[in-house]
Formats: sequence, structure tokens, C-alpha cells
Amino acid sequence: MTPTLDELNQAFLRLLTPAPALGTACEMHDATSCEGKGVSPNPAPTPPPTSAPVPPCRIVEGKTKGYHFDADLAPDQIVPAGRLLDERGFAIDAVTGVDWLAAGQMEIVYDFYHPVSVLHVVLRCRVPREGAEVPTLSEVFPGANWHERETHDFFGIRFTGHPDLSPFLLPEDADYHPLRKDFTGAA
Amino acid sequence: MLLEKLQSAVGAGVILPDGHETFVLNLGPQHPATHGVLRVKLTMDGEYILRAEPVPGYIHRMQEKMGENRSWSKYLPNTSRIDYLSAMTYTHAYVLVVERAAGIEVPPRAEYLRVITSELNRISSHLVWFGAFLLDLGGFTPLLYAFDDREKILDLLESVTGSRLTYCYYRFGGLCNDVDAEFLTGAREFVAYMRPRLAMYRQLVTDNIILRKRLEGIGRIDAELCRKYGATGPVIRGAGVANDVRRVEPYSVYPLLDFKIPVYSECDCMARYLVRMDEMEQSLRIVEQAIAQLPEGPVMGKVPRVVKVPAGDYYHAVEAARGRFAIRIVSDGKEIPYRIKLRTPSFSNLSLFEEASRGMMLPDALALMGSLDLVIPDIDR
Amino acid sequence: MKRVILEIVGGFKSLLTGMRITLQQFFKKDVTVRYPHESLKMTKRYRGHVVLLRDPETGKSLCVACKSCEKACPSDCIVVEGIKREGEKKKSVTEFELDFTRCSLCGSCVEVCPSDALGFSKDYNLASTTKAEFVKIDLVRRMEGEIAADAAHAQPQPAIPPENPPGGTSGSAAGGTPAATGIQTGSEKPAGQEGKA
Amino acid sequence: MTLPEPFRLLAYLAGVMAFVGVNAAYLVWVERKGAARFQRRPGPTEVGPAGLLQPLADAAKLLSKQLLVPPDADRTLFRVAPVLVMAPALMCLATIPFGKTLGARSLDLGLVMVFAFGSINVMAIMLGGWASRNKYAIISAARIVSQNVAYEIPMMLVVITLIMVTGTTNLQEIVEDQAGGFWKWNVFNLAANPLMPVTFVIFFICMLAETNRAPFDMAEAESELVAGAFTEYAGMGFGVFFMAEYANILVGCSLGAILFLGGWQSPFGILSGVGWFLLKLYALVFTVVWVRWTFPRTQFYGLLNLSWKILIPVSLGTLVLTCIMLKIF
Repeated sequence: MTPTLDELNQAFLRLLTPAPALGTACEMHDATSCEGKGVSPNPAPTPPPTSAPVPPCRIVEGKTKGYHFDADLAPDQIVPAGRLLDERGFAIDAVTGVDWLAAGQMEIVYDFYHPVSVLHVVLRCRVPREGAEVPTLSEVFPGANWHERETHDFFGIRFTGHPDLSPFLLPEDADYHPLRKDFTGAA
Repeated sequence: MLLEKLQSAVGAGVILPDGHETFVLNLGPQHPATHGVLRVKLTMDGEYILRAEPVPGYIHRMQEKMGENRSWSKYLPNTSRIDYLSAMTYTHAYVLVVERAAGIEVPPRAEYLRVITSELNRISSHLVWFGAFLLDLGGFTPLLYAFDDREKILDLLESVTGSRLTYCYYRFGGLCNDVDAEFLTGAREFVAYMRPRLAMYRQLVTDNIILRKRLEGIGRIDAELCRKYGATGPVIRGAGVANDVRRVEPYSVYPLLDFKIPVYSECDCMARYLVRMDEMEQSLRIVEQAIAQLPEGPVMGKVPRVVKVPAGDYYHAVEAARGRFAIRIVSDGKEIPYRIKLRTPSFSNLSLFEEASRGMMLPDALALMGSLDLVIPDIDR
Repeated sequence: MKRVILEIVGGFKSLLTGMRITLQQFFKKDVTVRYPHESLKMTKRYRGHVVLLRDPETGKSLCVACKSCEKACPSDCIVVEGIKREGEKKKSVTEFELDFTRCSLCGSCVEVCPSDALGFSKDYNLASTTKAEFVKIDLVRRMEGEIAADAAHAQPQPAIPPENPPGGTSGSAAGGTPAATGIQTGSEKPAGQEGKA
Repeated sequence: MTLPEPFRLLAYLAGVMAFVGVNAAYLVWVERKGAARFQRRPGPTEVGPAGLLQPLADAAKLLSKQLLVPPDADRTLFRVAPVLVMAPALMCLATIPFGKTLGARSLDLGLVMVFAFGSINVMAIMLGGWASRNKYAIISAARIVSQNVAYEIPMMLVVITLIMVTGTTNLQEIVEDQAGGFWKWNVFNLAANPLMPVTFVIFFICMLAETNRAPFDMAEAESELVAGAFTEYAGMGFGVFFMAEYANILVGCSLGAILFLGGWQSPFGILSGVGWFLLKLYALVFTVVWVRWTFPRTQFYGLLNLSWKILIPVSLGTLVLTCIMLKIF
């Protein structure tokens, strides 16, 4: 069974809309969408939404972006969203951290591909930069274990519930997070 | 007294409920089976593996951070140094994602040549795997035969790129230089030369009863496990899933070429072995067709002097020799990437090793590890 | 039972086939090159380290010290300085240092060069006992040495093409100590050649 | 001129030791050259013409290395093991008849003695692995014991078959029994047992396994156990193990030539002598090298399966068949 984009969109809307965290999700998305706006030079409070809020999940143009579906999640929606994709036969591709230093946020991007169809789904979650913490996806996708460990290494994002967040690619006594934008070199 | 001595010799272990004592065996970081500096911590009960914990990172070079302090085009040479055995495909992913983001057009001749060189590179990578895998299994001679064949590919690629391993041949918008007729003849000759060699390998190695006994039914990795861990490439194709980025998410001129995706559904080491052997044949077919269809024209499109990528994030995956290699770039519109994420196949493929190797015997686990075709810098980046 | 016997016989046959194949290879010619005694000719596009090319007419460097290569280098391993001499239209290079310990031989500098003043050396057996020899390879001095050597050889021998500098096989030719002229006249061969020459 | 018995024995001992020493050294050269040819490369070329002095250079290198003993190893056993592995091979060769009159000792129980000493070799390797206090070495030692236990049985069954055919355990007599053309050789002695070639193949496989040669080199499966039981040995300690491996191959191949290929008998029944014996011996040695550089290694339990499920039943079958044949004819 290969899922269709529309069906996926519906499922995600159902998942995201009734959630009390919707507000947060939208807010976060508006804060600094990494599409178009980039980092605003002025990281201060989010400007109030002027136009209609961007939906938390949307179908994007795959030709230029390379992925087909994009969803902004609140941290507590990550695991249900992962389950939803798991049920539809998606596979975990990668977990990427992005340090939005100017906005004071950490973005965690989850990539999912479908083994036999072209669909590529991106889930994102933005959390405050300091003490960044999101629940682990390794219960749903055991493959996320290593990706999250790596992200923890490089960004210092904590994945709650993760079985082992000890340094992975970094030396075992590493206490720095080299992919943070304010990292200048290990001692 | 003797028993005590033996126990102290193998190291303090854990007593299992059935009275067996376990011990820890380090495979690596310097070990003949790891082809590089990978360490695997094995908790063993006799020759049985209770838990295998890979410890990567020994040659971590922070390739992703390097991307954040040099311009888009200066990062090009880096991409061929992630997986040094299939440098072409990795560079291909990078130029494709930047071209996609910056809207750069590539002339068809360049795309064809990219495919030809990528596929030659794939064959050479598989040949290294073939030799190294046989080495893991204790067969020495095929390695030398495979390297002999690989030399021919490297000679060809050197004649166009000037380099034997880390090519850096692709540029945003095309290639750094065109090929000559000599290369095309050479590639055609190579295809003709390689086919009987593959038949020879089949007779010498594939049909060999010892090899079959060692690989058949060993190291089961099924489609579900691949999906949960994101394992791709020959690993998932050996589990009966026709997942090949060249077909599933077509890029470059692959849709115009006729080739099969070899799929075996046995899920064992032999299936993965056969997938790669068949893939070499398919790559030969691709090279043959691409040379026949190769259009005339320039190899470099119109590219701005300084490449800038519009703000946003972009993603592109290619089928590298070891599986799905993807680059996710995040741009803030400046000349320098904001973030480059490399999704490497060896990383994901190795991540399932712990689960797949549980309860296996040591030699079988090494066969399993060999069949994953790991390149350590590809894991560590 | 029958299946087992068939498997044993088939397996044994596969072993014999394998042995037949290796025996065939046994009588074939070697495919290797006995390196210190023989060596391969590098292909036209071989990317060795960078060398300064000379104008075939004047014999002077083509480099105008525009520093494009310095900017293009991903590893920041090139330092170029130049001055504008009296009576010349363009700047000429006075200093071109290559930090070969950091160079990744990507060829970006050659590609970007507007005056085609850079080429690739065909040296591939660069070797030295000290790292210092490769930290600063002074290409200008190396080229001056070439000019001097050309002058010395001008009468008895035809001019040596610029991409094949004399003594170019030697690693220490690439720089010697930073003060060295960078010229080897053949008295010093790579370590491997000494034993058997 | 005849020497008094003790001197004669001493002379033979010296001869055998020299033979084993030279052979073990030069078999390494043969192996390296052979491997190189199979892999289409020149092999050792630098030391001496065609690399012929390479074994001497290797020996010089190994001798100049420090003999390291791991801190926690059992020092005595660790040092003794290489000697124990080398000595039995020498003893075995004492009973091997090289020619009609050339042999150290013609013992009535020669065959038994060869096997008695041959088994010590395994113990010694196990000892070395055990004493080095290294996990790889201990795994290797455990493997080597079970492997040898498994392969001595079919080997013995095959040899008993041979003893029944020839009616003696004296190696010299076994050779003499095969006089008169190659069809009289035991390997073609179909009248005694129509499965004789199969028996020979079983013998050869068991011999490979007993001497820990590829494809049965589980003990030093380098991709798994680094260097197995020899991991901790440095310098000449390793060198002696290495030489012992080749000495054992020599013994195994001599035995094969004597039991099945008519020893020093000429295939045409005219001339006979040491030359023929050495020819047969080295042909078998070459096959051993050839096999090593052709096949991948078997896995450990595959090896045991092969022994217990195939070789033992088949060799038992040939034994029974021989009994019946001998009883009827």
C-alpha cells in the first residue's frame, strides 16, 4: 500500500488540528520559517501573524524542495506523527538539527522516505535553543536512535526517553556541541 | 585453579541465568574485519554474540561543520571525501541539490556524462566491496582480481578527471571538462571486458559451495527491519524491496535509460551479495546505453559567477553504491551554506547491526558486517 | 538422501571449477607494475600539485598575481604576492607559496586562473622524511630554478616542457627546504630507486 | 661403510632437521610465489634472484625482534609452546621413507607413530593460545581442539581402510606394496575398494583440516581472530609456529604420497627413487597452496558439520565396503 499525499495531509490535519498545541505550532512556524524568511536579523519577539496563519502541515512543491510534505509539530506531537508515518510504511531517513542562533531556537528536522514510492515527508519541530528537549522517536523507529544520538552530540538537543545519549561520534568525554553556531572550537 | 585462570583470562563477564559467563570482545578500532577504524564492542557467550555495540567516530572529520565556513562551490571537493569509494555519486548529490535550489540548468551532455562516470564509479566501488567481502570470508585471491578490474576503471576516470579516487569532476551546472573520444572508446572496451570477468566471478566465487554455505540463510535482515532503521541500497533490495532512488525518485537522466533493479527476497547475506553482483551488470548496461545516447553539446551550463542559494531548505537523494545518500541543505540566502546535513547510507545500514547480529556466531556476524558494505568515513563523516 | 548426494557432488564440482579458474590465472602474465623499477606515465589530466606555468615565448611566468586562486582555494593553502614592475603592463608574481600539507588537489585554483598560469605537476611520488618540506612549497623559486636549468641545458638539449620540470620525480624537488632552489639534477633519486638502480 | 647405530641415527636426525628447516623456510617462499602467481603478481622479487633469499631475510628479521611475553601470560607455557609444536613434526618425519633405502627409521608401527606425534601439534597450539591470555587466542585454541577432534576421526577411518588393504602399518612396506605401475597405487586400487579416489579426497580434506590450512584455517581466521592463537607471539616465537605449520604440511603431504600415491615408486614401474617421492610430495604441497588461494574460509560450524555429517559417514562407508570387498575377494 502506498499512501497518497492527500490522504497523508488529511491524516496530519486530523492529528494536528484538535491538538491543544496547535497554537504553539503555528506560532513557532511563523517565528522563523526556514523557508523564505530565514533568520531575521532581529531575533526579538515574534511579529504578530498578519495574514492567515500557515497551516501546520502542507504539501510542498517537490521539484524544487526535494520533499513533498512538510509539517510543523510541537514536541509532544512528534511521536504520534512518527506513529502515523510508521503505519503508512514510511522509513526513517535522517534527523537533522539546525541551530537558529539569531532566533534563539533549535530546529529538529525529521526526514522520512517511503521505500517504494516517491513520497518524502519532513517533520519539523522548533524548541527554544537553551535546554532544547524533544521526545525520542526511537520507540517508533529504532533507527532514530543513532540519528538522535548524533544530533545530541552536535547540538546538545536532549531527546527525552532516549536509551543512551552518551557521545557517539565525538570523543567519549566530549562536553561540547560542535554544530552549534556559537561553537568556536573544542578546548 | 585452571578454571579460575581461564575465567580471568577472558575477562570479567556477566554470569547468565544458565550459568554461562559472558565476556567482552573488541572488534577494532584496529581489526582486520572492520576495514577502517570502526570499533564494535561484542558481548559474547562463547562464540555467540549477545550484544554488538558499534562505536563509530574514530575518524570523524566534522564534514558538516566544514560546510558552514566555506562557500557553496568550495565545499565541492569535500563531498568526494565522505565515501571515498563512490565519490562521484556523492558529488552528484551535492551538485544536484544546489542546482535544484539555485535553479541552475545542466546541459544534457553533462548529465549523461555524470551518469556514465557515476556508474563506472559504482562498479569500482562494488568491486572493492567484492574483494573486501571475500577477504572477510577468508578468500584472498578475488580481491586481487577485483582490484585488477578496478584499476581499469580508475585509469579511465583518471584520464578525464585527473584523479583516481576523490574526483571532484562535477560542477554546478555541468562538468569541469569534457571527455575525449579515447575515454568513450575506453569505456566501451571496459564494458566488453567486464562482462566475461563477471561470468568468471560467478564461477569462481558465487557458485562456490563454501561461499554459499557461509552466506545462505545467514544474517537475516528483512524489509521491516530495513524500514525501521532506514537501511537502503543493496541491503533493502536484498530484502525484497525494489527501493532504488534512481527509480523511486528519478533524477538526472536515469529515467531515459533502461535498466533493472536487482531484487532478491531471501533477506540473507547471499541476497545482498547477489544484488551487488547483478548491479554491476546493470551498471555496465547503463554505461553502454548512456554512451550510445550521449548527445553533443556543451558540458557546462550558464552559472552565475558566485553561486547563491535562495533561502530555504532543500533536499536531494541519490543512489550511491551503498544506498541512499541524501544531502539536506539549509540556506539563509548567503554565499555560505547555513547548514549541510549529510545522510549517509553506511550510517543507517550499520545502525541495524546491533539488532541483526544478536545471537549470531562471530564468523557469521562478520559476514553480515561485510555484506552491509561499510565505509567508515561514510559513517563518521 | 538423493538431494544430499547431489549437493555433495555439485559442491565438489564447484570447488573444482574454482580451482580450474585460479590455475588458468596462474599461467597468465603479471598485471602489476614493479614500482621502483618501472613506473607509470601519468595521464594528461593528472592532478598533481600545482606548478606555475611559463610563457613558452618569453619563458617568464604567466601569473599576474591576481589572487583568484588564493580566493578559490577551499583549504586556504595558497599565498600569492606580486609587484608591478616598471615598463610592464601587468603585475608579475614574486611569491607563490603552496602549503601542500593542506592542499587537497581539487584543482579549483587551476580552474579559476584567468591567465592560465597554473598547471598540474605530474609528480606522484612525493615523499619526504619531514613534514616541513611540504608546508611551504615555493613555486616561484622552483620555476626560477627551472629557468636556470633550461638555460644550462639550452644548448645540448631541447627545452623541457613546463609541466615536466627536470627532476620532477623527486619529492624533495617540490620544495626542498624552503630555501632550496627546488632543482634536482638527477643526483638524488627517490628512496625506492636507490637500491636497485 | 656403515656407521654405528647411534651415529647413524644422529646423522639422520640432523638430516631430517635440515630437511624440515629448509623445506619449512622454502615452502613459505613457494606459498608466497604461488599466491602471487594465482593473483597475477610477481611476489617476492627483491631479495636474491626471484626472491629466493626472502626466507633468510624473513628469518633474520624475526630473529632480530624482541621476544615479548604479555605481562599476564603464563610465561613457561608461552615459551614452551613453539618448541612443542615444532618437535613432533620432526619426529613424524623420522619414519617417512624417502626412498627405497633412505629413511631414518623403518618402524613397524610407523603410521601409528605419525598420528601419535601429529596429535601433539594440536595440543601445542592450544597451549600457545591458552598461555597468551588473549581472548582471540583462547577462542582460537578452543576452535582448534574441536576442529582436530572432529577431523581425526574420518582421518583414522581412512587410514584404517588403508591398513586393511595393505595389511601393515610400516610405511616402508606400504610403499613396497604399491610397486609395479601407477595402477597399483592405493588411490587407483579399485579392486580393494571402488571408492578409493573418494577415500583419497577425504584424506586430503582431513589433512588440510588437521594442519589448519585454508579453507579450514579457523584457528587463525585473521578476519575474525586477528592471528588466532599466535596473536601474542612476536619474533621467532611466531616464526616457529609458522615453520611448524609448513613442517606439518610436509608431514601430511608425505603421508598422502606414501599411503595413496605409491611413495617413492615410479608410476611406470621402471625406475624409482627419492626424486619420485619428492615430486609427488611437492605436487601435493602445491595443491595445498592452490586450494588455499582459491577458496574462502568455511565457517566454524560448517566445518564441523562437514566432518560429522559427511566425512565420517562416507569414510565409515568406505571402511565397511573395503571389509566386504576383502572378505569376498
